[in-house]
Amino acid sequence: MIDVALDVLSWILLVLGGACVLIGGIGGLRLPNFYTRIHAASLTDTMATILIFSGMMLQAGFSLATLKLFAIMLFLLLTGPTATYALANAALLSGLKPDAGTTSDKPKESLPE
Amino acid sequence: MDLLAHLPALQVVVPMLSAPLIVLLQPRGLAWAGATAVAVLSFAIAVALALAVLDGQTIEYAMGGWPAPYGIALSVDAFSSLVLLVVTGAAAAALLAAKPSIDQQIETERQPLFFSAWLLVLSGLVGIVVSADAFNIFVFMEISSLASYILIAGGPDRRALPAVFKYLMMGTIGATFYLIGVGLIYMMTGTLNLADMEARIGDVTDINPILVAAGFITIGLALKAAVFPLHVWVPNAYTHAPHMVTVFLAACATKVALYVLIRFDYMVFQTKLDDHEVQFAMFVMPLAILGILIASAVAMFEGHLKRLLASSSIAQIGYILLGVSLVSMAGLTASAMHIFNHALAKGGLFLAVACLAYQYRDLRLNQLGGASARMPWTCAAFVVCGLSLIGVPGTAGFISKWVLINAAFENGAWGWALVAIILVSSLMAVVYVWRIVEALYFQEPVEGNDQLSEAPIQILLVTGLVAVLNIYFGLFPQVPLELANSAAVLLLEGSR
Amino acid sequence: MNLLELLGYFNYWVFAIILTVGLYAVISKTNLIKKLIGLSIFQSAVFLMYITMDKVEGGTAPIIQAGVEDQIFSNPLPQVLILTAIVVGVSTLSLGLAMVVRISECYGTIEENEILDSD
Amino acid sequence: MIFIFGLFLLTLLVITAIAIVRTEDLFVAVMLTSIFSLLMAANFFILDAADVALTEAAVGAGVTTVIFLCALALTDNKEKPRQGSRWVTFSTVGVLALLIIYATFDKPRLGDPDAPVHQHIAPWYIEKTTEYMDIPNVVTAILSSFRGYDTLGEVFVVFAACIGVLFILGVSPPRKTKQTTEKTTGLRHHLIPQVVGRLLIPFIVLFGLYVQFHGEYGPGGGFQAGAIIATGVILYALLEGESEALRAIPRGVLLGMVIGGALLYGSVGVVCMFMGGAFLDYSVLASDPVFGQQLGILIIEAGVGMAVCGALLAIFHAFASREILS
Repeated sequence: MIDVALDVLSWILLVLGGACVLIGGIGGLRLPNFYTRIHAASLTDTMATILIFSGMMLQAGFSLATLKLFAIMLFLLLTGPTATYALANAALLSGLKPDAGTTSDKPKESLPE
Repeated sequence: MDLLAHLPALQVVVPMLSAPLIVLLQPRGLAWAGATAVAVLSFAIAVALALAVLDGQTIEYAMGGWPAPYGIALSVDAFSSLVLLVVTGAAAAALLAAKPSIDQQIETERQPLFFSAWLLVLSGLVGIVVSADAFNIFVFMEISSLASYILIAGGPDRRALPAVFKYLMMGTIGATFYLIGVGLIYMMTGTLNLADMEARIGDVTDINPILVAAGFITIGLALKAAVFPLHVWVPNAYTHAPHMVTVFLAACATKVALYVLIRFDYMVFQTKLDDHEVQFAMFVMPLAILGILIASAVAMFEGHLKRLLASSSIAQIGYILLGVSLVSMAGLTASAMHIFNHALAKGGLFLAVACLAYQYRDLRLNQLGGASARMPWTCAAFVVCGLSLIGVPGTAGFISKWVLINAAFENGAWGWALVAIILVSSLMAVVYVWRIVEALYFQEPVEGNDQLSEAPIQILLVTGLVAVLNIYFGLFPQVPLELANSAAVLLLEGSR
Repeated sequence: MNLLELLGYFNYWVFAIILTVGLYAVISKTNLIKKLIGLSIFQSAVFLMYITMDKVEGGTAPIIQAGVEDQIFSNPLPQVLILTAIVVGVSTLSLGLAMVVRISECYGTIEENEILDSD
Repeated sequence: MIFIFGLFLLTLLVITAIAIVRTEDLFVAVMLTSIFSLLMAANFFILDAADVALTEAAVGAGVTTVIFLCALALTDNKEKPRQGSRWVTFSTVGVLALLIIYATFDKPRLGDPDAPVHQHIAPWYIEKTTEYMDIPNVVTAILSSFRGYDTLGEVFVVFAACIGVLFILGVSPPRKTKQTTEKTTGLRHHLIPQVVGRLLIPFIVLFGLYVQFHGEYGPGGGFQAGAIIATGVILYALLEGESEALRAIPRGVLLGMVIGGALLYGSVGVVCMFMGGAFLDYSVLASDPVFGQQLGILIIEAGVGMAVCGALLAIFHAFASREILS
């Protein structure tokens, strides 16, 4: 009984995680400018990581694999946001102004009229 | 420990393990001395191996003690020991002479790295020759190529860099093609050992991958061996390399690739593939003939001394291939002989060029006027080696051309055409060698070049020695001829 | 030949395509760094070919586990060869890049046609 | 299921390759190459090649990218568009592709257990590894003992690359530019990457050591470990500045590691020779041949790790410490 419940729970987590990755991916494609896009990408970095790894840990049960998965998750949670931060910081330093609106940061001529 | 039994391994390991040590020899001149000692030692090993296999036997060595198809085996037979003699001899001779020329062209603090790379080229080339494992050949091919890129990049001129970059591109593509071919054969036979491959390739029912593999291996090695029309990297690479590097590489680097090509085609494919002989000959012979004629023609109109000799090298590769493509005893003997004799002739010529270059900054033919008066010994050595390149009786070059013509006669009417081609190309060789001799002996000296003197005694002695060897092996060709004969027997036995 | 069997060759086709793409970049691009990138793609394709042939259906990585009987292992030999080849590839690449850097310093450009023009 | 996933990854691989060739921005091309390597590593993993996947990820996606980026910083990162016909190239490579695809139809299909590759010598390795050296990882066994001579050659390829880069970049740039001061600072003023990086570096090195010494039992070994440790140090260089990393591990030490590693490997072979075996025959190293093999493998893996780590770092520093021409 417990097994089935755990299995169902882990699949729910995995599917949710997958959905987060998908949303992050769509966001990366559809959002208009740099800062909003990395915002979307960071969804994959954090939420999706946690969900997918929790799901996988439940699948793996109580074993060495779980420990390894946990270590990987920790690693990803540390590096992902840091990379996003470094990216945003570099963009800011190179002179890209944050703008929450819908303006694209592509050069003007490449926009469709 | 039985030293003799370990010789095949030592042949590779001695230069290889000395290479890192040479890097540590920072003080002036020490790196050169160390590298030279090692190169001479490996030449001695090659001589010992040649004496051991002179009667036609094969020395096998199992690396790591693992039996042949499972571990990597080394094997030395007459053919490989002939090539070993050429490679180690060229490396040792060039190194013995190298000091003054290298001092002139490469800064002292970079010299340890340079000589270390030199030993790596040497160990890579001998590693290819002694190996009996297809993948192991790839690894050592890469060692020798990477290290030879380093040597060529040491050229003083900035034009050396694009030249060596092109060489790197084509060399890597060639090696990768070879790797694809080996992979396909491995896929169909499940083995990497050459002898084992030969035994198992007959059982393969689906022949297409093997055919494609034969194509890939042939083209990949032809790229490495600078077979016409895949030779485009040669002229620039040889021209802009440091002069001593040109001596070394022109004498042996491309021939080692040819050696692998011959081994693969004769020992692995020839036996088992239907009509492979015909396909191989049909593919290689036109290339060989075109290579001989076109490269010789280019050499006739070339104005730069080193570039002229580089073009001539491509033509000589054509001769070697022509002998191979005849698929006969005499043809193979001629090829093996020509590998040896061309190394002598071309090595001597490039050594003489290094002597000239020590004094002349500009090696275009019209700048070399009056050299004969200033550097008589150099010019004499040049003439002797030039005669050997043409194939004048009494020199080493004559022997291999004579055997080649004999081999061609065996082929009836076809043979007459081949003989005609060989004669025409020899005449072309007369023309281009004469152009150099004319420049050296009969041309008026250019202003400012009249204060020059003879090259340093160190280079001169080695050059003279090689020139004398050209005559010696022209008069007494027994030893190389015997090796070449047993090589041909071995290769053809493999294909019966 | 049914569909699944055809798909069994898919890896080899991908190998062929990637090899071609890489070689195309090497031959047709004039930018030296792009040529090197093409070269590394070209070599990677060969790695894929070797690794493809090592797979055995239902097999696992060739690491023997104590106490487990009747395990099917994939072929370890191509893996060893490719380990070697990867390192060879990266060595060639770094040497090539060093040359590109020197060429760029000496010529002020890394476009092949401009280099040829300036000599 | 995993088969479908494999198809998906392979398709992505093709798309990435085409994108790399098409883009004119070299920076984008390099980043895509890194992604290409990661995809390749994932494919290798699906095809049961754990060791190769680890190497490709560490070397291909990690170190190669860094070296590419260093080189880009020293050159130009835009490719000039090229005019002229490409049909000759297209047709050449097209013929090549058709030739290979023609060959594929006789190849054994993916995963066929009856393929000749799996018949001849491969089962022997799997069978005999336990008997001769008693280590679980067959890949390590072949790499370091059955085909140890190849691996020795490979260490010398790395050594050649290292001295080659040092030799070629050993010439000072032709035009001297004024020393830039801010170039050496790295990311020191950025708190978050700095803290996180410092936190990670010890673990990266620890993981490298684990991969090094666990290579006989799981995926891993000298190459992977060397590459991983090298990436750890490169991360340090990115955070603290290149000169700071050079102070931590000076050039001489790096060169010493390369030479020492290569010689360590070679000398094991020579010692075997003196003790009565063939070159690289580790069985003679101890009275018990199995233990001798294990000992030999341990030492040569350490040599490989040292040499690879030192060489990759030396190459990185040779690029990174070069002055940027304006």
